Amino acid sequence: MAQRYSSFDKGGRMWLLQRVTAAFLLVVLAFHFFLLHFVHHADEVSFLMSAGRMETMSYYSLMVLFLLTATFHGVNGVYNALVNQGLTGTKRTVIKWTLVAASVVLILQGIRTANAWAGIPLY
Amino acid sequence: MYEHDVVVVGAGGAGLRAAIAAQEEGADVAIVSKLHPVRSHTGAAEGGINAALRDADSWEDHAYDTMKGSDYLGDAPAVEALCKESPEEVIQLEHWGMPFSREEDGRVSQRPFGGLSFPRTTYAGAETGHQMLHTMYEQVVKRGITVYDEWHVMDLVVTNEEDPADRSCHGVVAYDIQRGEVDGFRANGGVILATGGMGQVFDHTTNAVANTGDGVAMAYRAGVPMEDMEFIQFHPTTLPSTGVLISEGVRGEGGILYNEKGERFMFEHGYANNDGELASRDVVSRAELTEVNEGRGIEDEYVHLDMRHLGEERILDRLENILHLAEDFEGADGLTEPMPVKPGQHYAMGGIETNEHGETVIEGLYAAGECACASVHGANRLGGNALPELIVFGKRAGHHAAGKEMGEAEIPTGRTGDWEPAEYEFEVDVGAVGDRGPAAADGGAVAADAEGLLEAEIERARERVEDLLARKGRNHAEIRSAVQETMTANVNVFREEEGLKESLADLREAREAYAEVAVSDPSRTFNTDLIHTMETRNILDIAEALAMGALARREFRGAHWRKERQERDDENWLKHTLVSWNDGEPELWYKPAILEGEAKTYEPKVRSY
Amino acid sequence: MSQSYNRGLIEDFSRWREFEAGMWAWIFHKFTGWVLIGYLFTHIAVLSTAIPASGAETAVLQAGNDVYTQTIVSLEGLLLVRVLEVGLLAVAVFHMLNGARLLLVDLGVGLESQDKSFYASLVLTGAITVASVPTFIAGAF
Amino acid sequence: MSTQIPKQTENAEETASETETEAPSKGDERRAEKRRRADERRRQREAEEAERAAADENTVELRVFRYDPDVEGKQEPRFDTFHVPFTKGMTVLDALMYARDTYDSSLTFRHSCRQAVCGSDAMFVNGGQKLACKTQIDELEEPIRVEPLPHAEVTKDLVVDMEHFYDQMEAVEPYFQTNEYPDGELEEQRQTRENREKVKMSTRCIWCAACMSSCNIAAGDNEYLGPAAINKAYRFAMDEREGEDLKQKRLEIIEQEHGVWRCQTQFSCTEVCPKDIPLTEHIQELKREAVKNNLKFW
Ligand SMILES: Cc1cc2nc3c(=O)[nH]c(=O)nc-3n(C[C@H](O)[C@H](O)[C@H](O)COP(=O)(O)OP(=O)(O)OC[C@H]3O[C@@H](n4cnc5c(N)ncnc54)[C@H](O)[C@@H]3O)c2cc1C
Ligand code: HEM
Ligand code: SF4
Ligand code: F3S
Ligand code: FES
Repeated sequence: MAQRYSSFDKGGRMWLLQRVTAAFLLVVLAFHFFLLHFVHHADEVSFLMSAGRMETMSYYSLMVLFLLTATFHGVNGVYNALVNQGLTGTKRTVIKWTLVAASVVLILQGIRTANAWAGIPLY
Repeated sequence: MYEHDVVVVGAGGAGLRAAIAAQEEGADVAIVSKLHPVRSHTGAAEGGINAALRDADSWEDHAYDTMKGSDYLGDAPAVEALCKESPEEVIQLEHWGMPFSREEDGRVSQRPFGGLSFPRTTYAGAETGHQMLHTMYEQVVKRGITVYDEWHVMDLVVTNEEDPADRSCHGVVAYDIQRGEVDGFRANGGVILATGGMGQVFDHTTNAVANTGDGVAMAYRAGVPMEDMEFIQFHPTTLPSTGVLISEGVRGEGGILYNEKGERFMFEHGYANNDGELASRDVVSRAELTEVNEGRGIEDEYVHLDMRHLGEERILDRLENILHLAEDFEGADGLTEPMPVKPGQHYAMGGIETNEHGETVIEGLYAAGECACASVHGANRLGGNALPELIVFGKRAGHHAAGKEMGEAEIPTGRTGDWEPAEYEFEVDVGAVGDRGPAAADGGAVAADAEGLLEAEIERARERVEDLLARKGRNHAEIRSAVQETMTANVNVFREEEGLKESLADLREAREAYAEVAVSDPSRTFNTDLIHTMETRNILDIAEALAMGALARREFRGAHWRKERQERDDENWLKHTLVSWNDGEPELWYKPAILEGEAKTYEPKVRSY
Repeated sequence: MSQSYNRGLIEDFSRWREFEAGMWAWIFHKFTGWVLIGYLFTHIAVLSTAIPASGAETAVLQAGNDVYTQTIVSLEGLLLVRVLEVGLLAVAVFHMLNGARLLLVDLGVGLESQDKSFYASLVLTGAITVASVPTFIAGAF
Repeated sequence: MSTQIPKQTENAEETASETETEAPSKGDERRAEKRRRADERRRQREAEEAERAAADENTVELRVFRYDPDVEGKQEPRFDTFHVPFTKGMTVLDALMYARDTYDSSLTFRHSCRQAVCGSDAMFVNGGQKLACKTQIDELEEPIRVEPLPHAEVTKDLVVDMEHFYDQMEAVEPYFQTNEYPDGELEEQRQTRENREKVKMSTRCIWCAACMSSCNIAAGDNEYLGPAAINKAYRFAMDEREGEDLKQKRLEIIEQEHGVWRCQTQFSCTEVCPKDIPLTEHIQELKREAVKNNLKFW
């Protein structure tokens, strides 16, 4: 039963982060939906309009933060769900790093896209 | 075979306290129990624990109340030990974290209880027993005491000298309910019986289904006398359909009893002009039954207990679980209507004869708790006096068994001192039928050493189990309900000569039927059919001794009422009734009650409330 | 350690009917969460077409002939995609509402009415989804 | 010894004639009477049985899970049907006892107190974890399906192996610990009424395992402490008598890998608890305490 007391104190922090990001996402996702489906309509999308929005610094950083939090929240959520289903040992380590890698790819790709719009030559 | 210094049979309040005490004294202890500890019936106790904790109170007053309540059949050394040690034991429980109800200043609360001259009943809401049981089990877990749960102890391993006083106890044989195997537990220091009540002798009882008096019956068959078995407390407030108890706490807080006409009969019909509802339990039980018998009962069965006037806040604060009980088991809402109540079997004052250290006449055999009779309750137990008995005598037995020096006991056990034989003739046979399932001492194997004795007993227990499983015959359930029926009909609150004789005859028949009993479930896994069959034998032994004592005692004392003589007879009956198994031929005898205490001599007075 | 004892078909038979509100909430929240993260990946993949598009001529961009705009427009032109988007909205709205409910639960607020708040989330999700169908479908035909 | 108890070898008739001179044939009479009554009872029972079959609405139909690893014919799990005459106020436990005592004495289940304090008889009744003794028949839909607790190993019929549950309970150091006691020998530790009130509900647990059985997370993760054990930890962590140091230790225990974070607030534990303990609330409060505690070190 030794393992029983190997408390992973990170658990508390991850748990908290999941909630904090959720609270943040709640606002931003609502904003996102509202802006792109109700203010602007899906069939009016064009590169220039997106670029126009992205060129504003505040919008750009909001979207990047949105991406970061959503990725963390989603991937961490998936990881937690798997762990709760009894994912352990090597399998767990493998999946964990796979998820981390996927997140990194997702975030990088997302930022590159945003940069493309914003005209930042980093992509 | 398992081996320990001290083997405690039973894991209720008494057993757990005994185990902790023995361990404190350095013994290697094991608890053997047919139920997991937290399933023990101590958990059902609601009202509280009496202890003289406050400056305005004193243990002497507690002792006086207890003696008076016992109708002067308590033994002073035991009563005084109880009252003196109860405060420290209660504080000990508090230090173990028991969540007592509290006063504004943070101290444990106390409330008034029937028959007490001071509000000295400490409590934890209306679930005192639950909290006490769990608190002690927690300590057992903390100490790492070995618990063999779901092991049904079948018999004691006792040598078979002619005179029980020469016998010694070396362990127990038990049946592992989960795995279906018989095995032995050798106890080098002592065996402590703490098997609790025997309510299943009656059919309307507040006791658990597991309360079949196994320990009493085992000790009895091994040669220890049963003491004062006729004194059975009937609790005045149990729910009519199930026997679930409505705590005395309700009356302690101010609950009122009404008959069908809405009369507060405890006063209006003069049963207890001073204390009314808070009179001693036997007084209230008889009052209720008299009301019913005289046609003032509701549906000719019960009376009403009303607590509505206490107000919702107070009820929720102190009696919340009463609301749940009334709702779940009787469908009554205590906040808006009176609750139906009637008397039901509640507590056995009698039991295994012990002295104030918990020792029986057999060396190495102890008893504590409800199965024992030290005797602190005499003819009638005061509410809130059983839980302190568990912890005080549990501790004492544990300490003694673990070898602590405790001095010479003042209460004699066995036929020593001023005992006298009973001049009573029973009209029907009592005792063993043939030689079915004899106990350790009657005709048991003679073995040179404890080891050999244990082996032989295990073998015999195995054979008994195999035999019960193999044969064809009657189902125990019929026999059990026949016993319960006759006991409830004839040995209840009101007792008459004819009825008592009838019950003995019925019990004889039941015993004969039991000779043909068989277990129909062939399983080796969790065979409750087998367990219940073995329990029924114990119920039979106890019921018989109970009826014998009740028939012999022609007086009205405490809980024992006799139609033939409706008054206390101190001239002839200031003595304990004892029944010895005598290797299958039960024998009735008496020994005097000890009224000279350390504090004073308790002169019998009229018991009025 | 004990294992769940397999009681075969009798054990599984219509067990889902016995779920409590909180368990349904848990299942739905899981499901919607997974859909959302799945969507996030595809979403970014689709949006990535903006990267090559950004290299295009201004005129091409203005005409909407770049890869990105073309991809989006053709996707949005498909009825199926529109329907899926409504589904996404439903999923997202539920996840948001129930997520808010869970946040409250974590803060210890309104625990007694947790089942009611779950039902409220469901109803609200339905209402919002239905109400936004016109907006979402607009221009698809 | 001069006790006059007749020897067991004498038969009752002789005894009666020796000792009770005024009614020599009393024993015989009584016996005849007994037989007559027994016969009557049997007839009555049979009549009742027939009546029951006829008037179906007065019986309840129970479908009880049966399994016994030892007995041929029961090794394959199955359901047995029992028809039990209904009486007012009857509980599922009463019905099971009736079925056992009347029809099949091998029907096995744990029970003892009959009043919801011993926690022996949690079972799966019509798809919910219930204490049989506390569940009124007339509140259930028929036929009443009675099964052992899900997610636990079945020992036999309705009996499940509780070892794992006990292990979890005992893993949280479920005993009071403190470093400071009052000085006086007969002095209690002080506790405010508010504090007792705070832990009150948590102390009511009767170890029935209904909550554990109902929790999907516990079903998926055998090592998850489970709601009852976490509640036990809560009972001590929140008791001010234990002091701050121990609270730290308690939080460490519940924060372990398979501790509070596993809880997904499904609430089913709270729904099924027969003692109405707000388990989810307690678990959530511990999570918040743990987070607060962790933030302190940042
Ligand atoms: C409803 C109710 C309310 C009560 N309220 C109060 C109150 O408010 N105040 C008060 O002072 N008293 C009260 N009492 C009385 C008191 O609770 C009991 O007398 C006391 O709890 C008995 O404790 P015990 O330890 O002797 O036995 P129990 O708690 O009954 O324990 C018996 C133990 O023995 C074990 N056992 C039995 N037979 C065997 C066997 N063959 N093999 C192995 N193990 C065996 C059982 O498993 C169990 O663990 C109440 C009693 C009842 C029924
Ligand atoms: C809009 C606001 C959002 C809120 C309020 C929210 C809230 C939450 C909360 C509280 C949890 C934790 C549940 C638990 O562990 O018990 C959670 C889990 C999860 N969330 Fe969100 N979330 C939101 C948006 C998102 C988004 C945008 C995604 C996708 C990227 C997402 C994906 C997930 C996933 C995958 C889980 C794990 C589900 C599981 O347990 O299987 N969520 N969410
Ligand atoms: S918390 Fe409730 S459901 Fe769980 S074991 Fe305790 S009493 Fe039973
Ligand atoms: S059911 Fe399980 S998930 Fe949490 S709220 Fe109860 S422990
Ligand atoms: S029989 Fe004790 S809880 Fe049901």
